[in-house]
Amino acid sequence: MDKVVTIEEAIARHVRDGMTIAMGTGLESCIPFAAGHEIVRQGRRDLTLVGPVSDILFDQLIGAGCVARVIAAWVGNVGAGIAYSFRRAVEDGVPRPLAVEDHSNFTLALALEAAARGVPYLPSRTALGSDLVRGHPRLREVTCPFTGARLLAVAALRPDVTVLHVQRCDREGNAHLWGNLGVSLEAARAAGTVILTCEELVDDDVIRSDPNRTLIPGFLVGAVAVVPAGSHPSPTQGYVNRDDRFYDEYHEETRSRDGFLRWLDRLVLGTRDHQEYLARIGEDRIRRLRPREPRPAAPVSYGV
Amino acid sequence: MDKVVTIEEAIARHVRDGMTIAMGTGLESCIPFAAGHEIVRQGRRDLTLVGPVSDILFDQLIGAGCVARVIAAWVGNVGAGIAYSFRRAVEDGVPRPLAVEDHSNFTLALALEAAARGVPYLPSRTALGSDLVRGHPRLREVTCPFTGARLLAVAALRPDVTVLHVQRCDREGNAHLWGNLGVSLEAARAAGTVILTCEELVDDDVIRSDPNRTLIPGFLVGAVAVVPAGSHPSPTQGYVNRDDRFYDEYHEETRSRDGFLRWLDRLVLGTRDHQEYLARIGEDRIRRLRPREPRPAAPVSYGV
Amino acid sequence: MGDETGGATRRQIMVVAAAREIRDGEIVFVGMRLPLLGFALARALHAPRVIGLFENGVIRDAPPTGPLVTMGDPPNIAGALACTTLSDVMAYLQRGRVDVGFLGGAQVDRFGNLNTTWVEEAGRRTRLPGSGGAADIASLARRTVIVMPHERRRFPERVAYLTSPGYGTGRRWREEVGLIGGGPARVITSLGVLGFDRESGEMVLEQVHPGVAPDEVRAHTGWDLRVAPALGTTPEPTAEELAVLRRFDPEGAWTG
Amino acid sequence: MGDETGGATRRQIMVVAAAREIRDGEIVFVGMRLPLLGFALARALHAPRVIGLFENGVIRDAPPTGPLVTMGDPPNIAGALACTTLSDVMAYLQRGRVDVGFLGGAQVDRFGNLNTTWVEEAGRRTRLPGSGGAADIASLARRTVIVMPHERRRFPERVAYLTSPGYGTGRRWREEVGLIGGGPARVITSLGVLGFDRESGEMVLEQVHPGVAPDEVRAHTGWDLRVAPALGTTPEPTAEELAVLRRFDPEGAWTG
Repeated sequence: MDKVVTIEEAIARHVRDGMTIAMGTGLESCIPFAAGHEIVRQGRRDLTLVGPVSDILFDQLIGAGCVARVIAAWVGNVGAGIAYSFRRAVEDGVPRPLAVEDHSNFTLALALEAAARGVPYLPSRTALGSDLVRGHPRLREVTCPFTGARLLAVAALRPDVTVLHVQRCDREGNAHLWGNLGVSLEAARAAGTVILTCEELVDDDVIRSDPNRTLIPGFLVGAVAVVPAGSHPSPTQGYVNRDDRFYDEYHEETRSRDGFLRWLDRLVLGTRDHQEYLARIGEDRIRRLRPREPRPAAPVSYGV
Repeated sequence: MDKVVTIEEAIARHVRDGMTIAMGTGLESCIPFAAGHEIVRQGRRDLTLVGPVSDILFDQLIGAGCVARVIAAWVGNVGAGIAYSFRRAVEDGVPRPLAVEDHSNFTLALALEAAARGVPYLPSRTALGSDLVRGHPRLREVTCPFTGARLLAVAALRPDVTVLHVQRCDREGNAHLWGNLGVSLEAARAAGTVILTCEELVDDDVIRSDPNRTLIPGFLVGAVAVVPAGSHPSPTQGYVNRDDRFYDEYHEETRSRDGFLRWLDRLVLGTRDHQEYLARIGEDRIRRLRPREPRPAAPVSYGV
Repeated sequence: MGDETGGATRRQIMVVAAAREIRDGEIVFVGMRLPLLGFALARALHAPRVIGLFENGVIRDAPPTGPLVTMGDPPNIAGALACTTLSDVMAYLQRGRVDVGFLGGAQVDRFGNLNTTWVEEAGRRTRLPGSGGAADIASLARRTVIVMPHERRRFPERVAYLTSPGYGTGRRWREEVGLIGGGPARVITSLGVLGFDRESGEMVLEQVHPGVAPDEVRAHTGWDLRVAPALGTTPEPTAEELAVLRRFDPEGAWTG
Repeated sequence: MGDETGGATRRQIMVVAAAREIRDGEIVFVGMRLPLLGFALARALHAPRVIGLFENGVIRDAPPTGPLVTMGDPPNIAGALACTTLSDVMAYLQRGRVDVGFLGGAQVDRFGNLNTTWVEEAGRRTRLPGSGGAADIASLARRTVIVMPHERRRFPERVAYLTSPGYGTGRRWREEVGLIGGGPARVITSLGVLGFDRESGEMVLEQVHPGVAPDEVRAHTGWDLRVAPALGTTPEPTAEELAVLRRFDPEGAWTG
């Protein structure tokens, strides 16, 4: 089944008010900014955002008023430290109050993994004695039925939608990913459906030539949108490097609520789509983020 | 640290009487026959063998008297059905009694995975109500602390040594694997140490050119032995195909205990090493198992 | 098993019946031999969007081109959609993403429970291969289809050892023990096609293969087998189905 | 922080002290900035066989060649030994394979507990980034090394929120709550190097950086800080260490 649609259609069809959406699951790379901006443009509300790192994409959705809750292990600006919209929402309820379900990276990964595996929880040895555990809806101390050891049980977390930005996939959503994987695989498997944005749409044969690279099988995927540089300003290995300056500029420009609103208007609400967003960033600037030094993987044969 | 040794040294150093050894973790492919034969030649005793599929390699070690216990989900001859030495050991105690810890593929995978993750157990929803669970030392019904659901807890199983046959690795044991992975990754991570046999020893740069292909990091590995066709008669994708005839011949020749002992003498005890084993199989026959149709993976760049 | 009925062998009829159990777009846990042929047949004819999972970690949207003895054979890897771990495909199963799983066994009983662990005949215990992934598929797939030769010793009233759960002791048993998968939907044998009663969970003969009488099936079954009031006859394989089958099993190794 | 002491900046001294905590052949959970520089320095000098894990799933045996802002930057991926998932590297940590993990935070207290979640100053709560992987590293690494600027508000007697466990309320606490990792071994600050008392689990000043008096450290600490009887002075970075540092941080972005 051909799942290729525009990113606008993908968001319109699959993301509804009140849903739980996992994004930024690669941690600091492959963050699906283009998809997130489209969620802002379409005015979704009351979302729960899930990601180990709640980076500036989450900050943007929070500042735009789309978000009721964040489930994350770390929140901020991975380039410059503070995420001001997040702070304003948590500390002052601006533009609306924001609930936060705090995790460690591992407990968040385990919550997604439990859902991905179809079990209601997974046990771990992390975070025992931490204040993270106190009154936490998804963390509970348990006793091992075999050894009597104290363990931390992490309850399953099942996003309605996981959005991933990937290097390449076919029209069914069978996707080749490379680089650090964060919790992307667990998040995809845990979710009700997956939206992929990709740098390149490739023929089935490319995918089938290297099945070990297919880390997301198409049967998990509901929609595929071709969005080159869709992770900007975060990097996608082999396709676009990190735009460090962008993070610093965002930091400066969004210190005040007014500054944030101007920023949002200029780059998100005031752009029709990701192409227009990239045009505002500047073609030259994007071109300079393209890799200059190729690093080809050594050949592999599946010969029979 | 250079870990390259002969397979004889690898077994001599790392495999001792009474140990728990995981092999055949790729299921029907990449079974480390050469390493197993060397265990027979060195006369190890009282081993516990672990593998989801206890194929004819296990049958050979059982018939040779090396094994006290098998922990497996399936035992037989993947080509021809029955594993006669296994049957003789279980049913008649010949050449010695054999204990069997029965599993399903998934419970065995979970037992290894629990050990790999450093937790004493993992919960699942499989095999509830099956006779597999009755009186099983490693399976126990538990109740989910969040939902109250009935679950099957699978206790950790930590092999002393896991032996893997892989396509290529560097001198530290950083290994590139491709094809179906079975429980090889969990078994390697669970084990006290790992012995790798490889088709090809490659330069570090080959490994580092494609870090997503490095499924076994060298820090898990205690020894690397270069043993081309070390999985014969099982296949290693891209290097050697399956020797179907061998499985049928083994089936016929080992129907009787005498037949087995003749087989063992001819191909294992009567050969000094894997090269001599391959010579007895016949160079031509091995050559015909080499892939004729190359199936190259599509290029990937990690460019920066 | 090699008996001809009309133009088709019993095994061909079994494969065709297995293929018909697969609906388009479904995710199928495939086994070797007859189920693999059933997958290939369904894919070629009425289910072009079927996806097949193999327990060794292989995911395919098309059958392999070469002949296979095991699911780990190189032709099953080359051209796969994805290759991953056993745990990953089991996780898909446990997550409820697998629509149908195929199973076989040494014994199946009145409630669709399977035994592949040991049997006792004439006072001697024979050790069988064990579960493999069967207990997992039986526990976790949304439904299962069992494919077996129909012999009395293979169809006892109660299995000697319950390796892979069907409906246990009756329809409510799965829920009681905590199983989430749906249980067996069909048993396809060398003599007919059987379903399970919605109330009791008991096996019911629904179709006989062409030329087979219901009493013949009952005679080869170890309990008083119920027969559906509207007993049908398994449709003969069509020329198209047989042509595809011959393409995947040209020498009749599995269906001759 | 930019103060010079002899020829080296305080941050250079901190990085060099951090590097010295890494032994050859160890597996290190690396963070960004100063710990990453410490890893690079150790690898270049006394620990050529060190392996570094990053929580996003990257495993390296050598520092990246380009400058990094985050561990997900392309130069940290290219040339890595392995790229995998966050869960996989956390599993190595939980399996006890990680010898030492580096941590920082907004606050560290008398028993080495860290807070990166929120602080309250002048009646206003400030929300901080949270744990990230810190609670996991603090719970599961065989030992940890904490690297922090030494300021009184960052060194309270008791953290406002215990994000990442040190010794809790004392040396036996970790065992009581079920933690398996060894806990903090060192705190490297802008003023000195601190250890933990074997009996009580309390932080103890072991070394002061060149030119720093013990009373200065105590004045910047929010409790009555114990000073080791054999108080030492942090060795000055050697010319070789400084040369390597300049190679990895040529513009002094992190150590200037």
